[in-house]
Amino acid sequence: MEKLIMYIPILLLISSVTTGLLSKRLSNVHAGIISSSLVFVSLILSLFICFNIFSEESNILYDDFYQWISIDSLSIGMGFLIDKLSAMMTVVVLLISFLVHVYSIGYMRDEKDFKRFFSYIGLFTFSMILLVISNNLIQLFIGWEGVGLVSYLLIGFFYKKESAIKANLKAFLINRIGDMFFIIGIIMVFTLLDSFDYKTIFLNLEAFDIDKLDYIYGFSYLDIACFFLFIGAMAKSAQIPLHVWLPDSMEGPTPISALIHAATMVTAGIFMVARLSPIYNFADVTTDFILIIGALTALFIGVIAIFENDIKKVIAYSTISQLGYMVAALGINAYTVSFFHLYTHAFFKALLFLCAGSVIMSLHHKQDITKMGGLREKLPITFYCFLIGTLCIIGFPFTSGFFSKDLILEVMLYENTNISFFAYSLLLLGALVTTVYSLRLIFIVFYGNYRGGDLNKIHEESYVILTPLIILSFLSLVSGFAIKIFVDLPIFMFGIKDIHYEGLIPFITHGILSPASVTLIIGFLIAKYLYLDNKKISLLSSKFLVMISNFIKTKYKFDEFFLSCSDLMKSISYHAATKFDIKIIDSFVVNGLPRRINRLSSFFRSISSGYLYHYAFLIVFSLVVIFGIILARVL
Amino acid sequence: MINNILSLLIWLPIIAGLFILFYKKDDKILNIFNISINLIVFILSILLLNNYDQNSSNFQFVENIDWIPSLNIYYFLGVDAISVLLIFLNTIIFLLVSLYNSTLNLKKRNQYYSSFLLANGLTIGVFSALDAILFYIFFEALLIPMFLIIGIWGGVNRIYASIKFFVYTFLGSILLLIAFLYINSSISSFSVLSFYDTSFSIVEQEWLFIAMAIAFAIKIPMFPFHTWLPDAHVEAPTSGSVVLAAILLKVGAYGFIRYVLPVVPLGASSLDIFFIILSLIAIVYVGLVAITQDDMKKLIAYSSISHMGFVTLGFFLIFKLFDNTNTNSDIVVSLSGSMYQIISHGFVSAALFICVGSIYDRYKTKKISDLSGLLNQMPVYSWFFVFFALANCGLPGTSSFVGELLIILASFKTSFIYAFLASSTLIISAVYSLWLVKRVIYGELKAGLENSIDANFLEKTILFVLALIILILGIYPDYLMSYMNMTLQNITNNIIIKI
Amino acid sequence: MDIISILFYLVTSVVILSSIALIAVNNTVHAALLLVLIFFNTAILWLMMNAEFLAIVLVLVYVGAVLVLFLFVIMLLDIQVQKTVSKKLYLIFSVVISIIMFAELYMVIFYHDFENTVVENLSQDTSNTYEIGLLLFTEHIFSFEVTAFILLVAIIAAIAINMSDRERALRQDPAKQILETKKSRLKIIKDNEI
Amino acid sequence: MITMTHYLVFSALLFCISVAGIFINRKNILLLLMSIELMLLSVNTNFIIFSHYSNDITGQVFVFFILAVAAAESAIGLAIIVSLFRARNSLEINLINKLKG
Repeated sequence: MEKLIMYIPILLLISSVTTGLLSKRLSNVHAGIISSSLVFVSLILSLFICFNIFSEESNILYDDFYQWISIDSLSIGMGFLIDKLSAMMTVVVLLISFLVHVYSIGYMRDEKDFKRFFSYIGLFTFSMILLVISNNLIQLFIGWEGVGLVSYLLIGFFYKKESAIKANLKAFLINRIGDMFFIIGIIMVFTLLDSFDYKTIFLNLEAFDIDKLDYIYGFSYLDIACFFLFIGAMAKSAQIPLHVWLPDSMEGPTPISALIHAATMVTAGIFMVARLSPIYNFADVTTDFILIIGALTALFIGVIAIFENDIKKVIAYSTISQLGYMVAALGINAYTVSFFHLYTHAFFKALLFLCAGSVIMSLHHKQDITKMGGLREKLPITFYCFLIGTLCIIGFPFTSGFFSKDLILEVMLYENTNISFFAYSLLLLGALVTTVYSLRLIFIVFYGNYRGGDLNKIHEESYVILTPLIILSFLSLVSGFAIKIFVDLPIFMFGIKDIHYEGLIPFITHGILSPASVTLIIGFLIAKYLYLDNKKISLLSSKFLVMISNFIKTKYKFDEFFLSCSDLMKSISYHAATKFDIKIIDSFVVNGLPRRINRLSSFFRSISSGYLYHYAFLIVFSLVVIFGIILARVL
Repeated sequence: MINNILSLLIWLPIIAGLFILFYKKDDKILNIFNISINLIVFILSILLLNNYDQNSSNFQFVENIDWIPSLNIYYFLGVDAISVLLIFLNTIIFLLVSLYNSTLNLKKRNQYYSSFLLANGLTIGVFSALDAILFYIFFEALLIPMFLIIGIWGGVNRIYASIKFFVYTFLGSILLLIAFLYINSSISSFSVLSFYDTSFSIVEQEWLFIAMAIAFAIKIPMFPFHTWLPDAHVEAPTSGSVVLAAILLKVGAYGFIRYVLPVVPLGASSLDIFFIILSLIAIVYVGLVAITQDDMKKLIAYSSISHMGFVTLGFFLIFKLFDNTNTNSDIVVSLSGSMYQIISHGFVSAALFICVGSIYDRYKTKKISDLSGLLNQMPVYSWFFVFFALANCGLPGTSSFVGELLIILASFKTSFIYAFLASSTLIISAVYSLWLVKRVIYGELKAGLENSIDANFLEKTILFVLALIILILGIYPDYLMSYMNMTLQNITNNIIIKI
Repeated sequence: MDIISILFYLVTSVVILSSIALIAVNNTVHAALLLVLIFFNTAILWLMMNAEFLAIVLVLVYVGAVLVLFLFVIMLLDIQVQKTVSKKLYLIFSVVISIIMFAELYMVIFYHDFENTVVENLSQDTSNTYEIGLLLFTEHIFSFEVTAFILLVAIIAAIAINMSDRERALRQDPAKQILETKKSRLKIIKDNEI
Repeated sequence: MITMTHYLVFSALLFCISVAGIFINRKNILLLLMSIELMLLSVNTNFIIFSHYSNDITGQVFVFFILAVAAAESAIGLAIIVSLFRARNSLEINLINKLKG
């Protein structure tokens, strides 16, 4: 069993390396098939492992592949820790990765750099698996940075496009800000609990006397450590204010948006917090912070999506918003609930992206939804898949989104504190917003009349592209019924938070009767009224609302803020380089000293004039002086 | 042979270097001769690496011959693990440089090769000398070939740069010599081993520390003494830059760990706060300075200074660590981090300079603003460039991450502020490395940059070897760590005993 | 005041005055002749101190050979006598310096109080030349030989210095003379070319 | 009565005058050489004075050597002056400052 786990990353690495290094020897299709099949094999392996884990209660697989570093007491290994959490995550990652692999064979077939693409996503899957199965914080960080790297490479996949290379730099740097805090957080945890290894950390934590914790400015040491760790997660999972990279990352190829920027990589932050949940249990202040950040993100970033016209960016904003739900759930220590949403979201968001990709491909790489419309008849399969995805995201009863989102809202309500109620109301509003923008998208793109020219040229893509869509639609529809597994999911060694769950049927009935359904209906009506029937409401053109919507359209100026930060950095750098380094240190001190010496020597030079009588005079003069001195002593 | 392997390593390239001066006819024969000498030296260093017993903390392969016994000067050689690793780094870099040199068009090829061979031998001498005067002689003589390489084969402003380089480093070494002579005057020995047994008063130690630390700080270079490095790098030919960054800077760091910390630990510990601050300034401030450089070589030079800041930070944290914990395990972690950073930086900066040098060879420009979209024209080069740039910003999985991680870890144990500033390099190094990549590698190909060929087989081999080493060091660092462990334990004990 | 004193003051005043004149004149020939006068008078002083041999040597070698050499050189070189006034500053400085120097020497002389030194004319019977010769060829024979060698070196050096640049020396080169043609020596310049 | 002091003062005076001669003279290097001869003369006189009054003939032997060496010196000096004049066509001292740093 342990051996099998080792094969998963190895297979993925082989897939990445062969497609990358042998790119000249392989044809496109062969490269695609090879890497897809390697991912498929690892998927089978992971499924096997997952079933094994679930068949035996609380079975944890834990071992080191090899010792990464060992210096005295400090020892870091490269290894794996497979419990139910990571086993399921592995399956999700590999499943979506496999589907995206297959999809990409069709989607990327005309690309010159087809094999480079496959090499990247192979590397991505490898890093992600490394992150998921890791048994210590350093390996987690390595995978964490690894997925960031691949995201960087893939956003800049079309390296000739200025916007793409700007976006990838931005993505990497913002992630790096998070990583900086993340590594400090890791080190803080290490300093307190003396290990990087999860098992040892949690054992030490259990033995740790919480009363002995240091308090700094009223915050406990663990609070601060968790806060720093969470900043890392904020960058990776695109929470306010570090979310700005995710909409821009849509410059990458669409399958990547599905795999990396929707289903897997961005959920790494959620996964990390879930993984370290025993520590977060002790960080009360930080979890409140997490809750607020998540709720704010869920609502306010969702609002931006209503005004966005780029099909991919709308879905990107919805991703951020959904991540906000997950983060909010983390904020009330409901890790399993959050993870459940992560799991359902992975399927329907990947589905949405892949459908969007299919639409974009059919329209020859047009992404502006104002140029689309009425595609329902021409792209029937894509339409139905997209519809399923949308139903999931708005939480239509019996779809997967319904279960996971409702569970979050239920738990939130059940928590019953002031702050959670505040978050609950934000999330509920968020649900309304989600319904509006999701339906808006579907109404504008698939209903009405086509606004982009000749409709007849448009046709469905090949089955390589459609098959993954269908599989994902199926998964999106049914995955919600696994709710029982998640509710009972133990996160690592600690017991779970008690989640109020009475069974499937009561849950469904309760969910349908909950306020979320009301938001669903209201949202549907609004969207239908505004976007399907294209009615104008005079209220919307009132000055106040226009002002608000204009403000929302600026995306709350977060981009401008980061731009001015980078400008500040550049100008500091420029001034430091020219004013301080060159002028003061180099010119004044370093070259100034020789200049002084030069001046001194030129004075001495002027004394030695070359005239004989000057020399003679000096000789005689000094003779007289010396003689005088001797004389004065003797006499 | 194995007993005299150090002498062989030192003198073989030096003699070959002098010999090659008299032959200038056929370039091909010169190339083959040069490469084969470097290859032999490299193989010898592998033998050294293999035969070194890493479980012993003593100096090994010791050779001790009378030289000027009346002045207590001996021809005293010997290595411990850090010397062995640095010698290995040295020989492999020189081998790659000799391969790279054979692809160039050069004037006075035999003299060029001769300078490099001399530098090779002398650096090995620096790393293996156990007699302070012998060390000093190698240390100073090393300046000569470097001075010639910059001064003869350099760029437009080469005379200024080479003289600045020479005077600057020479100034520092005078202080070093004075310190050695002072120590000798009280113990009448120049042997490092007897240096370790000295016990000076704290005032004496402070003065000795200042004298020696300035010499080595200039060589590393630390923050206020760093301005010679960008100039020297900009003017030096590519191979010169590689040697400068990969080898010469390490000599300073080696000096710290061999001659400063264990000999005058009290002096060092009473003044360490200054050096910690200077290191942090080097990391943050010099990193910031690197961002807006328009000359690629200058940018990499500044990033080198910034990375070497980590090395010195790791060195000088140890006293605070010891104060906090009273155990030596944290000190070993910190020193391991520094040593790892030294070795890793040797490879990464060498690789980056080779990349930049090749761009310069093709386009005759190093200005970032003159370049754009090289990925379209020479993909192989560009991917290597991207890889090395990523390695430069400390990506996990590459060797630079390991050292930085350990040093940040150690710095956190002394102070949160240190750790915070040190870890800001994650952002700063990413900004300058990747912004460089964005402007030079990505984007549309700039007009006028067509018609250049991609890397040839030899260049690909060189870059591939470097990339492979960087990856292996990043993925499996434990080999080196355990290799160095006994030696670093020993050095740590030497330091702690005297505090 | 005895005759010796009168002679002494006469001779010394001539020497001092002419040496002052020597450093003041511009004409080199005059200077050389003044030097002759100085040497003669100093020889008289030396005679007064019973140093007959050296006095004669001074006259013979210095006046007869060295100063004649000076005169030869002066005539050979044809030096224009330029009348330029020396800067006052130099004059003042030099006078002041020499006065200070003299004062110092004077102090030394009077400090030692040489008045008490008594002359004992023990060597009246043997001649001064004999005694010098005795000493020179016994005790100082090696120095004597070295002096001879120095003189030889001086001769060779004097020749070598002036032989050094051959370019300037006028010498016949028959081969070149034969090769010269009319064209190479003569160039006809026409009116319009001027 | 003429004592040793008289002679010594005379000799000192001669020496000082010749020293002044070296500085004052800036036109002609020959006069410089003559000043040096004068200086040597005063030195020789001093030797003879002491030799006479201390009744030791060795001083005069020294004078003999000095005379010989001075002759050699003036011969070489003159030779140098001749070649100098050939090269520069002048003997002015203030034109000779090749030693200027």
